[in-house]
Amino acid sequence: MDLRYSEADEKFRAELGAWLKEAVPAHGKAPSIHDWPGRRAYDTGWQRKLFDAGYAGVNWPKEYGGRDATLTEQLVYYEEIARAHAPYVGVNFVGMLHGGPTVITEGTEQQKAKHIPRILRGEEVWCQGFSEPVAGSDLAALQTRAVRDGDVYRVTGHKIWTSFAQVSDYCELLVRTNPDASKHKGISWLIMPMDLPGIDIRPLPTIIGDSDFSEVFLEDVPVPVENLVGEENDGWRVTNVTLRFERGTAFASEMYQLQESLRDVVEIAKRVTRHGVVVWEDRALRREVGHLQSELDSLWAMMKLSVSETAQTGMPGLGASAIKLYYTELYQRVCELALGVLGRAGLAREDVGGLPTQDALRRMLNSLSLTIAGGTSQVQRNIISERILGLPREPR
Amino acid sequence: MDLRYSEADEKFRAELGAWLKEAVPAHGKAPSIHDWPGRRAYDTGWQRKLFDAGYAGVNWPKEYGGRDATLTEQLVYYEEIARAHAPYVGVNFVGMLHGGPTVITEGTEQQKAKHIPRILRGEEVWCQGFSEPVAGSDLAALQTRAVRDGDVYRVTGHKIWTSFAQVSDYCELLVRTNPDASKHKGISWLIMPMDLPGIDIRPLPTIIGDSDFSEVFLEDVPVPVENLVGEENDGWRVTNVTLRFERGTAFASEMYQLQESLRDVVEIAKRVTRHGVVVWEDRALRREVGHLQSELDSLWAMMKLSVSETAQTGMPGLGASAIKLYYTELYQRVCELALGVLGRAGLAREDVGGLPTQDALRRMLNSLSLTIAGGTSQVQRNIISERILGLPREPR
Amino acid sequence: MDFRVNEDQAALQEGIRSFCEGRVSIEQLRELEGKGFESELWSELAEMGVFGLRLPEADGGVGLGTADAVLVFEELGKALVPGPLAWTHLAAGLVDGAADGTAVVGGLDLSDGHGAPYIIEHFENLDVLLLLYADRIERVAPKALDAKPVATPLDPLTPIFEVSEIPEGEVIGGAEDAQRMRFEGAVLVSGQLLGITETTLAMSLEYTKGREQFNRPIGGFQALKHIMADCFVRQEATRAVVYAAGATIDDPLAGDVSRAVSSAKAMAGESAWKNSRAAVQLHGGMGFTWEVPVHYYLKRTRVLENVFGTSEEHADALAEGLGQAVA
Amino acid sequence: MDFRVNEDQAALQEGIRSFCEGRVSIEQLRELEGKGFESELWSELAEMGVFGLRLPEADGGVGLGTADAVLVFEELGKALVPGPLAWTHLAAGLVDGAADGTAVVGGLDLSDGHGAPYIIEHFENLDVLLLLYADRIERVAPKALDAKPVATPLDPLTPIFEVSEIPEGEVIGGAEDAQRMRFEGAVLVSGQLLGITETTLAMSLEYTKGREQFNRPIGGFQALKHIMADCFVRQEATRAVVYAAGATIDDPLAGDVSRAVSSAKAMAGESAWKNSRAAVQLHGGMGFTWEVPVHYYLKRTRVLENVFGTSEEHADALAEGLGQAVA
Repeated sequence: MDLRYSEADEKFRAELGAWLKEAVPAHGKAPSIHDWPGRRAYDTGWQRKLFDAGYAGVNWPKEYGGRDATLTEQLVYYEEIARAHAPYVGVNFVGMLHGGPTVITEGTEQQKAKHIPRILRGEEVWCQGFSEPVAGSDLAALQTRAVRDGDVYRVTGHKIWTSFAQVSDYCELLVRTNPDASKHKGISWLIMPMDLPGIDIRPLPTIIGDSDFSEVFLEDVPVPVENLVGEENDGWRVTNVTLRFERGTAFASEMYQLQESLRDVVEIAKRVTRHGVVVWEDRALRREVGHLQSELDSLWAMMKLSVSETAQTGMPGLGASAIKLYYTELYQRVCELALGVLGRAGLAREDVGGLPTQDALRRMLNSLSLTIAGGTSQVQRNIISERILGLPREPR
Repeated sequence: MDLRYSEADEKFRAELGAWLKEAVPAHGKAPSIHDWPGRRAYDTGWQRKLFDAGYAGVNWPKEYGGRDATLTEQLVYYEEIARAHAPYVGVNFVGMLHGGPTVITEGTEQQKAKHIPRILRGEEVWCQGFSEPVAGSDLAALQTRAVRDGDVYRVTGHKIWTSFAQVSDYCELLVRTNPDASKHKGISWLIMPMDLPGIDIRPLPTIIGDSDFSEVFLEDVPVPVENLVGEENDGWRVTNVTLRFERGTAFASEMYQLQESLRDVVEIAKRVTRHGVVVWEDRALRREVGHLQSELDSLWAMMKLSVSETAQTGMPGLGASAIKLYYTELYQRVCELALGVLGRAGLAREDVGGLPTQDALRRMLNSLSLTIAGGTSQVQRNIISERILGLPREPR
Repeated sequence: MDFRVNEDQAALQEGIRSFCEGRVSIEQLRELEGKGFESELWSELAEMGVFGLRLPEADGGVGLGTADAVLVFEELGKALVPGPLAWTHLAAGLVDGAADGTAVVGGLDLSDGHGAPYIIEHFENLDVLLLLYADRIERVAPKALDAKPVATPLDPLTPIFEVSEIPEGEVIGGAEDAQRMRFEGAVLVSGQLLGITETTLAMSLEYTKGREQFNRPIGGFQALKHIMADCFVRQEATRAVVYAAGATIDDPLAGDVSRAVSSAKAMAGESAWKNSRAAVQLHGGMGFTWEVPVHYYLKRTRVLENVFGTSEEHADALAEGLGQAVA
Repeated sequence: MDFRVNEDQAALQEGIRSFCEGRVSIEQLRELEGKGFESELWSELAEMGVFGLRLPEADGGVGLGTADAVLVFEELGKALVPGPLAWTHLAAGLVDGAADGTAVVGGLDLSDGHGAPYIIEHFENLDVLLLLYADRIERVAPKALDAKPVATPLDPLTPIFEVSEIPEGEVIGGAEDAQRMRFEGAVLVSGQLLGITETTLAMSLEYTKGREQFNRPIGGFQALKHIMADCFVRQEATRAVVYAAGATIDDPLAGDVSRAVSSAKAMAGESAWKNSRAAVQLHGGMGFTWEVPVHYYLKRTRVLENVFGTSEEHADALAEGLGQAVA
């Protein structure tokens, strides 16, 4: 039960920290959320810098250009990235965290050679075409059809919650290739170039007011058969490889960020006065901050335990559902606390009175999606109770 | 939307209050919870005094010796009873609140004549034989068999959660008279004299350490056929009459008591110091007390709204489930708060250091049953969501 | 005691409801984004008696009570009607033209001890601004303030302005008036929060009954059913306590006004937030879109929570009161 | 960093577990009601190394660390082993005979600022009583105290005595020792609370998988499944933070000891309470009986919550620490 990072880990931390200290300020300020070309350039530019410095794909195998870092190094990496307020993975998200890893695991040599280096260097942006209006929590109910026609699949359907579709080069796409099979058996996983004819992208504004998500309408889109990843009709298994990547260590940075958010609450509370008293003197607030600190420390310890276990098994376990559930609900509690401290200043989504309301409000609104995306909290509780605790499955 | 009690109500309050002021102290101290003859005498003696003073069965029709009070008078009655710390209904509970009302509504003239006056005067104590080990939330699954044999039903089975069985004269008993019918269709409602042969009572100690509940084993018990209430095999409907009485205004006294409990928390907090500071100065505690006060006031207002509506329809509506759910969960929160204030003194179930730990701890432990008995909180949520909100029923 | 909504009240509420349904649909609200105010709508509300409701008939008002006003504000809350509704209503009789809608009156509650930045809703549409202090009410001309517009308010239907200094105004009410205004304001806003509590549950019910996943309406999953059952309990409790506060203001012999008001505002603020939060979750991804109007309710809740005392402040006041009663 | 339980630790824990299973069954515990202490059991625990676990081998101990002790106390918590376990363990090396079980050592934490009444657990079985002040540790002979037995303690396996005055004792440790004892005590007790968190969930799972209503195991109803899923998350989070606190005491370079300890105790207290509360509810009527042992866990939780700082006190300490860090 050894909690201390090794000397090698600390050495890695020192090098990375030193590099970030220069690289982060040098990369400049993020563009407006509405400036899509700017966002792509900013995010992929940062990815390129990571690559050049040897920090791209820390968890990717060396043979694919990754760093093949140990899991503790990965943890150090995510901690330092968050601590330095380095740019978020942004438009590289799907490529680096979903599509890339899936191609590495399930793709052909040709697919790997074509995409992996470019994703890693920030030259290729991916988006995700999984969910459909009728297939959310019940993803396997997806209806987008792909019909084989010579060298292509002709794809017709309607995808939703596709992030960064506007600036993507490829889409990891789930399609139904066998409508007669049971719902999990007829799905395939395709790499769809976004410049094919028949693709119509319609942004879907969120409650934050951004357009990070889109609906994607597909009308007879000819996706080359060579872009099939895994076997035809084996897409559900391939997908689950991706989903398990998503529930692994990827939250580490956000968790560290969550601790920073709790500090922000304290900082704001120390700057706001009510009835002539500094809000931080409110013991009811402090009690809640204290409990949250205890829970954040518990979450972080859970993460370390999970990483230590994953280091042996190679794959994050089902416990990742517990981490996802706990993390997202804690995140919302921290964001709500900030709202209470801000009071009327929290009615503005830009900084007022010298208070950082913009960040606090954006974070709060964004937090509402965390218990929905990537499997709702209710779905996570089902997974935990059925697959971990062995309780009876839902009657279908 | 008139909230003020009428002059008649206030007159009733004044008279009742004056009577209670003398009658309550005169009735003396309650006996030990283990002294069953004493408890019966104490509770029925009080019932007799209520009867003699014209306050027994405030909600019962005049023709059955009740007061036939308006619903607002009933509310006043329960308020004053609680305010005066009058003896709890105790062993008269089932007779006054379940059995009696059911006999009034569904019984024969002979049954009414025989039981109603005696229940009202505290001469007859009733208990309830509904639940069985296999039939809790799913009460209709009960298996206790009653087979017609001439003038009697021969009853065999196993009842549980029967309160005050040790000192009861009669039991309102649910039995299965038609094992071939669907589970709701073969049930009958019997009045079982507790002195019949074949009845074996085994107390079932609770986590409080009392024996208010028993298991009742029935072996070929000959219950006279004339003791059938309602039609044979129509017992489920008859039962639901009782259950709806249970969810009506009966909580009013306890709700008032709950407000007193919150005051007790404040009183204890004012007497306990930690780190040299009076605990009541802890703003985190006060914030929670304030929120609870708001919720208790909401609950009380809900009760008044429900009473006003019931006054028109004559029968408490389904909304009673909402009141039951909310009341019981609030009760537990108040009790837990008291535990925190008591700290280590709360490790004693008798008064220590001059603090009223006995009451607080007893209340807390007892509160754990509230979200279970009379339909668990989960069952209440099902009722609300299916019968009030019209959401789909559970798949069976 | 008959705590039910009586026939006149039901008719009043129904009138406002059908007005709002026709006049303030979600589509019409979308067009008000960034503005949050429309003078014709304001005039129509005035004509409906929204502002002069409690003004005596002799003074050109409708002559009704606070309990009635609560029912009206409940509907305004349900329909998300924007604008400085409560302030203008409170100003009727105090500021000429408020009752008939010719003067749009806003306000700033300075009695709660919050310092700068001062945030004022709907500033650019105001003819008069009330300043509510603990011991007095002042009025000032909006042009006397150096107000900076906030480009991105949280609630797209409630534009806000930032002010760092508050000028001296004309005193138009004393300590008692100020206290009454705080109480009445808190109850009216509680009515709006009640409306949000109700409508967000109704939206959740409608959505989850219609949305199918795993070949079942998602509203049939017990976990979601129980969330909505809790929302229902909250709604019923909130309705009762908010109505009770209105009735208590009308008849102080029915209870302690200060306690009734604080219980209502504390409860309504919590309930509106929890039910609108639940609605976002129950709508799944759709709840996170701008298109589905759940977010309007969530955001409006924050606006209403932060006026005439927050839930926390009212909880503190209740604890203070209970502490004194026990002493 | 490898935060997993290593092989030696797993073996240690397994040893204690199988000892408890054979020696401290629920039936055996029932016989200890009202007494809460059995000298043979105490000797056997000493022989297992429970008290001398962290004492250097040179001094007759086992020479292990706090992380190991946490695993042992987790098992003691699961099995509801009664007696002043943590105090006697902490006294090893400080009080002769504590490590080998010949001296039963209890204690009273006076550093938390709680005044009279002073409640002392297991008083009648104590050979030595430790008084833990903020700046020192004292020892007194139990007979120097005027202790009144409490006839009905909450936990039937933890007899308590009431004391109104505390005599002066012999100083056997300074401020640093006192702080270390508080930290270590909090972590050991957190281990016990973790055990309760785990066992009550296990009991709930077993019961709800077996109990049928409406022709289905009740554990198949989504509302109950989700309650247990939350219990599971709580258990996993608690295990991690409690283990981390033990490891941090062993290696202060791995983190901030004070923060690690407070996070563990605050979390463990909340989790044990919530999971045992859930277990009562999930057991339905049976959970309210004396027969089903869930109530033992619920009651023991209160005992452990109220020693070496409550969850609230540790939360306050964490906030204080964070406030200073931000300043």
